[in-house]
Amino acid sequence: MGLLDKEFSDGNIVIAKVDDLFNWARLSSVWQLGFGLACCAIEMMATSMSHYDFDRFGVIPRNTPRQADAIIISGTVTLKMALRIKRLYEQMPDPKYIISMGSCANCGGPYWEHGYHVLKGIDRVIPVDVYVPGCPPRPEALLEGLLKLQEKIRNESLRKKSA
Amino acid sequence: MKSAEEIFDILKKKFGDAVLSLDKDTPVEQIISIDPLKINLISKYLRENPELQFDSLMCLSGVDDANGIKVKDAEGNEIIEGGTLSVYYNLHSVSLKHKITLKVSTPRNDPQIESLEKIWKSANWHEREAFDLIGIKFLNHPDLRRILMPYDWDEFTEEISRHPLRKDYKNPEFYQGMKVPY
Amino acid sequence: MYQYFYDLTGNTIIATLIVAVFPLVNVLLVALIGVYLERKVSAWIQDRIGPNRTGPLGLFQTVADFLKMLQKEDATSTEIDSKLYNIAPVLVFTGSFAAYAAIPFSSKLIGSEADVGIFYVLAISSLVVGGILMAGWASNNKYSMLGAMRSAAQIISYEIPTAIIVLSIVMFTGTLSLDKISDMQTASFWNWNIFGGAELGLTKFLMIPFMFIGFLIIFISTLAEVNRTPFDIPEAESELVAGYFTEYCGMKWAMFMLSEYGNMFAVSAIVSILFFGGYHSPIGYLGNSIGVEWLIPFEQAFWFLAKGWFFILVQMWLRWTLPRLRVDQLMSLCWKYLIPYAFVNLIIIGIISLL
Amino acid sequence: MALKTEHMVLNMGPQHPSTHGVLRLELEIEGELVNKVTPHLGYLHRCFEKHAEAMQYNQVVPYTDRLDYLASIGNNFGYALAVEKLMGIQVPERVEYIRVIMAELQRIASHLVAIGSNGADIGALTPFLYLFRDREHILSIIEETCGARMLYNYIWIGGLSHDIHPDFVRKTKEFVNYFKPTIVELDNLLSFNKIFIERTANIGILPVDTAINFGASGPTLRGSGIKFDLRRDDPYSIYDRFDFEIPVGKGLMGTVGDCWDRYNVRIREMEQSLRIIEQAVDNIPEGDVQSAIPKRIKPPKGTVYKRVENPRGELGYFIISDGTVNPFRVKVRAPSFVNLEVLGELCKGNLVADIIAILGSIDIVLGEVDR
Amino acid sequence: MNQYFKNTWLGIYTVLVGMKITFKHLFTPAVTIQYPEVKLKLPERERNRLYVNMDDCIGCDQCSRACPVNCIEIETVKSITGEDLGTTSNGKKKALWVTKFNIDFAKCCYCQLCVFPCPTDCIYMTDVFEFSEYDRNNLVYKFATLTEEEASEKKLNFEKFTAEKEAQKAEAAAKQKDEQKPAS
Repeated sequence: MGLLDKEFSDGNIVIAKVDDLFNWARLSSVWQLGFGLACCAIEMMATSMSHYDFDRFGVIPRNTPRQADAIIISGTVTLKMALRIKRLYEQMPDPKYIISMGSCANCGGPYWEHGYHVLKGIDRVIPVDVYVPGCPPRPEALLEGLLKLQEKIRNESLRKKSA
Repeated sequence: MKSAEEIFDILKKKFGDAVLSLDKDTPVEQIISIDPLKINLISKYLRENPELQFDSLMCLSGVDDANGIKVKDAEGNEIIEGGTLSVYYNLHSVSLKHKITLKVSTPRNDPQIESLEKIWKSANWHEREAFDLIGIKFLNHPDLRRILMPYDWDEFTEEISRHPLRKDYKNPEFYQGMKVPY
Repeated sequence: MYQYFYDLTGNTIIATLIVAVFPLVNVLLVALIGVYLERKVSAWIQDRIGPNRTGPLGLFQTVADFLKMLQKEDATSTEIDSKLYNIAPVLVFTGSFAAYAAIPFSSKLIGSEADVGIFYVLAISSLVVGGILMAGWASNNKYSMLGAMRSAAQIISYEIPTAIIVLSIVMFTGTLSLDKISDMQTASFWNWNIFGGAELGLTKFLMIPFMFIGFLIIFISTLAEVNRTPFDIPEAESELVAGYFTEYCGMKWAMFMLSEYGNMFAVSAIVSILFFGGYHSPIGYLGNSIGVEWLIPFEQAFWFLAKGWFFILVQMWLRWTLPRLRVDQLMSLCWKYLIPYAFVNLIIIGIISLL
Repeated sequence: MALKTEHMVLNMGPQHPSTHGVLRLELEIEGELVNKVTPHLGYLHRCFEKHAEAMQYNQVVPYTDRLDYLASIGNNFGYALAVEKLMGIQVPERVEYIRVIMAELQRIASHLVAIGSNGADIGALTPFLYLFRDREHILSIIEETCGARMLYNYIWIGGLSHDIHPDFVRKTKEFVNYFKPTIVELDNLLSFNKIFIERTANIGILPVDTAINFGASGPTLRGSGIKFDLRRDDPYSIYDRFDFEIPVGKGLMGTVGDCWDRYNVRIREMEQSLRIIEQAVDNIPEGDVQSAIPKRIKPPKGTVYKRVENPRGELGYFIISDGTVNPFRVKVRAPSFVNLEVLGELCKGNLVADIIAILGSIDIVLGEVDR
Repeated sequence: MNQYFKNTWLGIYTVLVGMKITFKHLFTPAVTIQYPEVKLKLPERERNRLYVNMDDCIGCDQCSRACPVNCIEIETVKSITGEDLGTTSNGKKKALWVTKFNIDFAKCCYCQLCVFPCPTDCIYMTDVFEFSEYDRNNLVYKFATLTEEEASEKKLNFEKFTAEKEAQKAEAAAKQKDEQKPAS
């Protein structure tokens, strides 16, 4: 975590306040890795477009994993792609978050039964914070997933890092 | 515009035994069966003959006919032995606007078909796909690699899970440490 | 300004600090407000709303971004050239920040009243190229490398038309000092260089179209120097992922952004000094009319900032309108169009000012 | 004497902002000059064909949605036509009309994304957002009728899943009126912008004979100046009743078959789609949209190849039936898959930035390329 | 040379045209729907989360068979004579205890194919789409109204019942045999 690499053993008022401030900063500027996989990517794009406007939440797409805070796994992850996603995830600096968007990323979705080349859920490769159901999820559903993620970040603490 | 019968007659006259039969039984499409090792000559003729001018290969589909005998192998998997694999070619002429379907069948245990890459460039990836998913070898293809499945699929899987669109395909348990079945 | 604060405080250290801090604060503010405005302007142009959930109207969005970047891990690849990698953002920032030393914010607020002001600014801003090349090389990433090479070629080429136009202004005004150039355009907007300068007469009217062309050329070429669309090819998002700062994260990346916005303001300031009267008000001063002498420097600072921000807004407006050029077209625009036009313009301005 | 230089290999993708998904391009570059492009596919291979073999005929329809997810209706349409041809089903007039209107609406929606992302690749982000805004109108019209935004499962074998919503006709007409001026605005903002023209004209020229030999179809083929549209040349459904033109590339800004021509063909096609919609929307006959849906879908033994003009080109379904309720083999001739093959030919000797422009002008959807 | 000036002019002119358009858009009101505060009214045919009205479900398994994804799991136990399960709202008599009715929304593809075959219209799609979860297991929705104890009880009951019936049958068969024996 850059400057704040020391863990604090027990909480005090100052840390609690700093916690709140830093959590607020993190949750209000979740920059996504601009990276689409399949059908859901179009809905993800639609979410950043005028009608739903991801930017209102401070989410902007960054193309390089180094500057991103969250990956939205938007679509079917194939076995060929899974290794690349893992690498992208590893390239991201902490703290980092994953939103699994849509049935395919959640557990293989419609392809879970006969999909010989589909990874059955991205959580087999990288840890997932929020699962957004839908095939594809409406843009509002993705926004709701983001709000859920923000809720999760709000309850994080310097003392116990989740990432 | 030429019908399938006319084209069949032209081909039969020219190539004789290499053109096997005209299948009229199917409800909507008539199919001309061809010898797999002569398909490149016939295709070339089809493209260059001014009466036919099949300048475009619309579709090339590899099919596992699954017409062999089903047997159990040592591990209890049901595999198919014998029979054929087929490839269907859907040709189309942009200038003359007629269509034809060709079919070649090749034995399952040693599937070999002449490549059409030299004649229609679009055959290149279609043939790679048929090689990848069905396991048909296209002779004289310039770049016969897997196209959709990972290049290293063979290293992690057994013989039976090489070509997923074969009817006796069995999912491998793991690929590069990732569990494949649900 | 240094002298002014030295007289005021009587202490060299404090005076130096104040003089140095003011531009720094300005750069930080430009970045903070600039990023926010950029997002808002893009949103308005695109029929969106833009950030509005972080603080009132989303005003704290950039603050949150900044705080978040503080917390980010400094993740780097193992293959980097770590010395160069770490120096590069500092160098880039230094380059863009050092230019502020010679920029007059008002008649009192000026870091150094050097007689070679504009010359110094042109020279020191070239330092950025070194930083960018370092960043591209040290990252050990092909995209970074390509971006850095593009950037070096671009910045160096576009310095030529900029310099020629600056030369024509210098020729016209007869001084290299930014302060003096601004001072010549005082009293009314009619006296701005773009309207042919302060001297009335035939030359003034002959000058107007050529000054306008000069302004267009320097605006375009400075746009290219700060890598803004349509000349953002070094960081071309859809081609080179993020260009020379692909491998940078957290605060080091923030330094690049800071310098980008600092540069944006710096070139806007230069353009407004050369053509739009610098810190001088277009309509006269309130301080003069009500007789409050100390108000004038503040008014001047206000007008200066207003002009600077206006050009930043135009840059943003352009960015969200235009596609980007290709690298060879960028070069041909510079060498085949801007430089010949600038040369002809220089000669004509020279002839007119001899009249 | 020339210096010996080494080529640099640049991997573009699978995560790259402008490969339209998860395509990986291996570029062999010399400075910025590209010598060779090798596309690597399969990062989105979702095993459609295997699934189709395991499903019943009507259950395949939701999977066809997910092939070309920007033009789901077109995919449903092709599949339904193929099975109908196999079974010899004649669908009611009303169904035909609704299918055509829906397919044309979807064509516009799909072209909007194609044009927008082509512009966005070149750096113009704002038109992209405007076009997505307009696309949203189409989505809401279709959503009202069939309940989903993107993957509709709307055209079934022998009919439709729902009759149109009562507001459908009114809203479609409203959309047509709304959309015409926005095409003009798009033209002014992007198509005739000098920078955009510089970036796309004379880039990636595709000669006609190469295009045909590579099997290219759709706007990619028509951009090369040949009037070939399946709606006209191999009419299906009721397209032969409508009056529309086939826009082709004319080399207006450069050479015939360059990126700008392909881009322009798409815009002009949207205008023609509006024309078809205008003609069709007033003439929808009454009827029951589900009357022709067979109770049990069990086609006779046989093979069928049916092709339709999807926004990206010729979408063909090759279906082999063995007389059971499950298809024996479904092969999709995906237009993007075939069109993408041209890329290697087009990119030789261009700059890295041109690759992006060319790829955008071919307009691929990875779901369809990899299936 | 002419071309040169034409290019210059075109460059400047088209840029200005573009800038005019974007300038107009600066002042057009935004089309954004501010999601958590403003929610669109979704059309009535909206296809989102499925809902099963268990009062009407007769456990016929048709939805499960229609599902292309196999995300619906149904287990039923036959009722024994004497048990009254009631009728559905359209008058069908229920004959099966539905002990398990799970829909895995992580797998579901929202295609609506399960809705059409239902004889009692008890499974339908709602407009609820906001059900993101931190844990994937929470996306498996259990619609069966019977608790686990009840379910196992029903199972036991049925087993007992069948066992009794078997016994009765066996007895009857034995009796028949007995009756047949003297006759032969």
